[in-house]
Amino acid sequence: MTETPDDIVLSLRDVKKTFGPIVAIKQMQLDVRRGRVHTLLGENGAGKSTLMKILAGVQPATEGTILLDGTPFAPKSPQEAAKHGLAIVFQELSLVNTLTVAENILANREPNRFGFISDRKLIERAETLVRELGLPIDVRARVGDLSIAQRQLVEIAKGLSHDAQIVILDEPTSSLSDAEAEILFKIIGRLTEAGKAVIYISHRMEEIMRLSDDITVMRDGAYVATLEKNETSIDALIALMVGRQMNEIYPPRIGEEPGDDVAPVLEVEHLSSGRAFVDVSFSVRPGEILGFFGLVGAGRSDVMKALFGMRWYEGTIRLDGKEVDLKDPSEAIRHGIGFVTENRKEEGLVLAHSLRNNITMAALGGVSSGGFLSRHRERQRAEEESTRLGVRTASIETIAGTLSGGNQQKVVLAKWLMTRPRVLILDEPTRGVDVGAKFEIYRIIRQLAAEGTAIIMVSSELPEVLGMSSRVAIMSRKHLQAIAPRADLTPERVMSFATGQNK
Amino acid sequence: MTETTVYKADPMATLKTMMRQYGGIFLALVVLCVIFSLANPRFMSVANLMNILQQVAVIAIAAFGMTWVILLGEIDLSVGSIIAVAGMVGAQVIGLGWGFVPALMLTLVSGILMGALNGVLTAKLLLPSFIVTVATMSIFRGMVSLPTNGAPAMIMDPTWTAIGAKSFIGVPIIIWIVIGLFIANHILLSKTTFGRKTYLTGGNREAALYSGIKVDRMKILIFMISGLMASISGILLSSRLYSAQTNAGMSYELDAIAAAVLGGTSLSGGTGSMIGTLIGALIIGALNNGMNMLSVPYFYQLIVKGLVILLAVWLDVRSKRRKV
Amino acid sequence: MTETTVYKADPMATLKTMMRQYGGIFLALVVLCVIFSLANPRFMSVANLMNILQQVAVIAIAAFGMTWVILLGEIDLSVGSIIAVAGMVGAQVIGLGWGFVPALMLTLVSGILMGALNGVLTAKLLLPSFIVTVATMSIFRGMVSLPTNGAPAMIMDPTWTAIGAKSFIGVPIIIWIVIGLFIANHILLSKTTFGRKTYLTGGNREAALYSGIKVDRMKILIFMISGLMASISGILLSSRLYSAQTNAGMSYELDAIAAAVLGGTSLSGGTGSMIGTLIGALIIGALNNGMNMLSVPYFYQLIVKGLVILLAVWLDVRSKRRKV
Amino acid sequence: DGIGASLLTQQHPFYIELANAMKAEASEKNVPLEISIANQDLSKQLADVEDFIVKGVDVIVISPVDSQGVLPAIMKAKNAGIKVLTVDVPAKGVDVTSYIGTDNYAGGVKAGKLMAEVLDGKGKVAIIDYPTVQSVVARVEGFKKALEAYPDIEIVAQQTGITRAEALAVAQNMLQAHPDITGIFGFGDDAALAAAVAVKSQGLQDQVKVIGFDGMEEARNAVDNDPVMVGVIQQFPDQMGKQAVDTAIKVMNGEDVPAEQPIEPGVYTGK
Ligand SMILES: Nc1ncnc2c1ncn2[C@@H]1O[C@H](COP(=O)(O)OP(=O)(O)OP(=O)(O)O)[C@@H](O)[C@H]1O
Ligand SMILES: Nc1ncnc2c1ncn2[C@@H]1O[C@H](COP(=O)(O)OP(=O)(O)OP(=O)(O)O)[C@@H](O)[C@H]1O
Ligand SMILES: [Mg+2]
Ligand SMILES: [Mg+2]
Repeated sequence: MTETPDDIVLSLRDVKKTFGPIVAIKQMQLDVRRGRVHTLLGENGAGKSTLMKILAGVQPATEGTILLDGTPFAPKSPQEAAKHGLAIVFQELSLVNTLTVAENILANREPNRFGFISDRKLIERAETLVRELGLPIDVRARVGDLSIAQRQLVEIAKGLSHDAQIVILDEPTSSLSDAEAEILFKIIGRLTEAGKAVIYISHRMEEIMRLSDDITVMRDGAYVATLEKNETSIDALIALMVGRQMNEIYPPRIGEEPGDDVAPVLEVEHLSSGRAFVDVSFSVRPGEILGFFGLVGAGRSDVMKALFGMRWYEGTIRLDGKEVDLKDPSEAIRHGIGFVTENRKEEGLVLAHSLRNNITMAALGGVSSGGFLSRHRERQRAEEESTRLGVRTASIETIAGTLSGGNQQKVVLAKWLMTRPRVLILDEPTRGVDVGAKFEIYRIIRQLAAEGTAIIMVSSELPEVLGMSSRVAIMSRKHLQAIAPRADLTPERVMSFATGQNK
Repeated sequence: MTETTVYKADPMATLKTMMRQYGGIFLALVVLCVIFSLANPRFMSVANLMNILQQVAVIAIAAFGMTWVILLGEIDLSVGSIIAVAGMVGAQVIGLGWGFVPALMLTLVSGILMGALNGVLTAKLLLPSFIVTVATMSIFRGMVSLPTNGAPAMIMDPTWTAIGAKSFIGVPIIIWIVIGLFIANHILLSKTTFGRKTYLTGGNREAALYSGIKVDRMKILIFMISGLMASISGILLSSRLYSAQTNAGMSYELDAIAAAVLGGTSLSGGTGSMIGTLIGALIIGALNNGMNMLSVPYFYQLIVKGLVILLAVWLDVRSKRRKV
Repeated sequence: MTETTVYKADPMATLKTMMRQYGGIFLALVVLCVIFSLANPRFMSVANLMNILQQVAVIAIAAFGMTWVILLGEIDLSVGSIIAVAGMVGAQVIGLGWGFVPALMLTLVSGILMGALNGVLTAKLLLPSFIVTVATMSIFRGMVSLPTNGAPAMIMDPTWTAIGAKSFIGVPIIIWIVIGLFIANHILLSKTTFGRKTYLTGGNREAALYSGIKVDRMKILIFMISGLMASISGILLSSRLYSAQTNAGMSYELDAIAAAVLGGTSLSGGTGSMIGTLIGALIIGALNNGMNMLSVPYFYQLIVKGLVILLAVWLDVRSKRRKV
Repeated sequence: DGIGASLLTQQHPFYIELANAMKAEASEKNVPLEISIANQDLSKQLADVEDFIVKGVDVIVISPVDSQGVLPAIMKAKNAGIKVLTVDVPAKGVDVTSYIGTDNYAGGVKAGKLMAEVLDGKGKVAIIDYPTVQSVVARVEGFKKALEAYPDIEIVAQQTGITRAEALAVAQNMLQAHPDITGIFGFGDDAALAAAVAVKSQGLQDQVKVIGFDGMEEARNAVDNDPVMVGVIQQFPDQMGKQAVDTAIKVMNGEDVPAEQPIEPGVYTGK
């Protein structure tokens, strides 16, 4: 580590954090410098968020020293951290849905006199802040009415509303589309220009290479190395992070593309659902991966929900050429559709239950007879799927909520593989997942396709869509703009469809 | 998810929001009043309306306290027992000859302390408030009977009994107290940082913690408010009855909860308002009074009361859903 | 988050898990029994233990039903009223001279129907179950008084009253029924897909919905189970009393909830077990009986009962926290 | 050994006086006495009796929560060879060793006659009742029966007001609906005292007369001092309690006791 003591604003030495018997952070070192973006890189569960929560005063460190401007620093509350010039944008959305944007941004710091809130000043101040940051949000809107991406922007505004010298951003782009991410990158640029230090966490390598000045890699709660961006490469970073070499993020397809003579398993014609999406038609063949690209809010998730019986629709859905009426998810599952939803914590997992319960939950019929669960069969099938997907866990009795994000995602996948779906819908399957786990998920998707599963993969990450799909469907503003074979598409062409410029 | 809590300065907007926000439940109240007036014209007389307000005072005030607790996502089932203890504390202190003001003070303090006990057990021992307050409901109910061995205690203090019996500019003192407490609670909830913290904590505990709100302290304070409100209810009830009854306030907690929920306070926390609770309490009061006026037999009253609660909540849920 | 629901086949492992899972609460029961036996040796006599079981039967069975409802993240406050209605339906049908079997069937059906009403209102009209069952509590309580105008109804049928009075191989029939229902509920909950779906739905409603579980149907079915269990409680109660009382089962819902929560069922849904509930009910029963045996005056009983509930839940929460 | 007493409630002065009289007599006569409170729950009363049986008392004194529903408790005691006395409320469908209690129907008749007297044989009367308690039902029946003899007295309202707070609201509401009410009969002291408060709060103290039942100290004081409270039917729980313990002792000594020991209610209309 190069010693440039003058501009080091924050430095961590031998920081350790345990939760009872669980060691989340073993030994962490970090030097953060003024006017630079310092990225923390590590697999899911490496301890990045935990470290940031220590800095933000949400949790105390178990051991170790933190020096802020050379003086020991151990914030006991988020307010104390804020007072010392630390601002944080949390990974998990920490907003109150029932309150307005302004009320959330200035939560617990409302302009008041003798405890009486001035609503006028509150809105003014929030509006000023949002305008300065250049965010397209109405501060009077209720957070619960906003889309996930907009909520993420509110979270960012909330974090940046403190006048801080160190700004921590924990996966701020995980649910942003490129347009919104660009706004954020501009904000980060302005912060560093003003001499502030930024600690940045993300799993998107392209973005890391573009933004960072320094990069610190963590593995299993321990410090691995700190590198200057200019001295390293994506491949080198990945190798440090996962502890092995990885040549290709997108594994090659296994076997041949299904030919035009193969009959589609799923055909969708003129599907509409109010204003959620309009006149969507497409089809998927067995063994094919159909990518669904679009900016956040394009309406892709709602199309998928309709296909899964979670949303009313007009139009026709055919499976194996026969028209079906998908009234509810159980109907969809009966017809062989599986759906990995975009929000694994809310719609995917029962966090307080074991992996076994989660893996078998959509296919209980297969592990029971006469309504009675077969313990043995259940355990066996759950083990099978868990091993097949390489879920990293001590046992299938582990509680799902204690797994890292990538592993949780694999559990959701395992749940759907148990149903032996013919059509598998994946909505943002790698959101918030580290590169190593991403690769494994891609490998699984390839494997499934090779076995003849028709796959619909919704994603907002262009490289992922282009790297994996046989064909790509592009949606913009609730309409399907184009469907084309991967070979006919360039990133520029896809983006022009997605932004609605190319008709 | 679908309810709104909007803070606007513009009075017209406020009125509009109110109609939008309380439309369903407000409508239910109006419909109820119209039906009762048609059936018995005396229902709408000034005397009877004051009657209703007086009768509903005890529930309404307890419901104000309950609204805070529910907004935080908690519940307080000990309210009915606190009402009884408060009356008994007042009666005993007066019985000692210490006079009105000490009796009043000690009664309020006893309510606050009982609330603080609920709050500390919930916040510090991390027990669910439902079970904590089921337990303290039993404990407080047992305690109330200790001084008199279960007998009611007469209250002879003229100031104490005046609260329930006298009027001020033609309006019973009890009604002034309800109005005063409503305004105080409403302002504290909707205009101050403390109220905002309550919404934040009830809406998302994690988020509140991250924003530096001392969630534990909020819990304790809010159970103290509930205890305080219940003890005021207890004072009113005992002054209306000229005595402290050991079975006073029995199952009033359910009426208080019903008033708050009728008024749109969500049991999962984070949404609700004092205005809603007041309307909810008025519905319950108008219902009881109106059915007595119509000589509806007791058992049918129970049935009708249940049906009206269902209808009102359904109207409310429906009107809120339509907006989205 | 910290509770576990583990399903093991290996009996030794089961025992170990049980101790780990119910350690706190089981300990509380044992300590209670030891204290009472030391104070009065008759407490541990076979006759008295049967006594306790019989006395706790009505609460325990209602608590089995309540456990289902709470596991789903809902609540059923109408249980006490259903207990009363069930007894009255039985008494009326017997009064008509239709005999035991039709009376039994109609009573059970009435319980299921009342539960279904709660379920439909909760699932289909999207009303919170707390308020739905507060309302139906009032409605059912009103209905129970209609046939007799509030008076109790005698039950003369010898088979009906035999349930509460007779024994089979030296053990009262009531105890057999409790054991049978415990086993049935335990198996249904822990060994079948229906039970699993209940845990999953209570654990995360959205995820259950997306996994093809018909959440609405689950809700309705489970409120029906609760109604059925309450009606069985009502049968036992009325057969023990030889009569259907219109105020039967008043506030038993709170005891049933307390039993379930004491037994580790989380009010937010998704975790809990029938074994826990049974232990919880036994604690309540042992407490009531033991304090009678020690001649504890009534008001002190209320206080002690509250304190023991607090202590037991605290022990339980603490023992679970330590493990993590 | 000794006496076990299962009382209906402990939150009513009548029962407190009854319990106190029993305790005083028992300690005077040096007999062990245990009291448990059923809290108006028949199931708890049955459990209390079962617990007495296990503990092995010689005599059980019951004031039944319900005269029919108490049957299994009495049967259990009798089957265990324990003699049973009932106080205040009789048991139906089963013989007990002795019943000591007020004749509620007769008391109701007395109340009706008193009402007719103070109203000069004409007027409008309201009743506050508690329809799930038979002793109250008997009082109200007696009251109505007595008024049948006065065609000019009309019963215009009958509503349920169990606790004092409920009775207050009910009385107020009845007076709103029928401002020409001239008499109110409360099923117990609580109901009557609450009605008197309601009458004064509506400013009708010169028009309405209130009659109660039970005649505990608070109500008798009210009759003495409050012109609205014109009278109260008086029960004598002190006598009842003393007699119950004395009877129990006689039973324990194997003496014969009368099957019924009625205690005549009095009419209290002031000093
Ligand atoms: N409150 C807690 N109790 C127990 N374990 C915890 C707690 N918080 C975090 N952990 C564990 O600490 C480890 C580090 O988690 P952390 O959230 O910091 O990972 P991360 O690097 O941010 O991962 P991701 O990239 O998925 O966000 C994980 O194994 C996690 O399960
Ligand atoms: N402004 C809004 N108000 C209310 N609900 C919204 C709003 N924007 C989006 N939603 C809903 O939120 C959910 C998720 O939003 P998201 O932004 O992911 O949109 P989406 O339609 O799923 O787009 P995509 O999946 O293409 O990104 C969708 O069901 C959408 O209908
Ligand atoms: Mg993280
Ligand atoms: Mg989406």
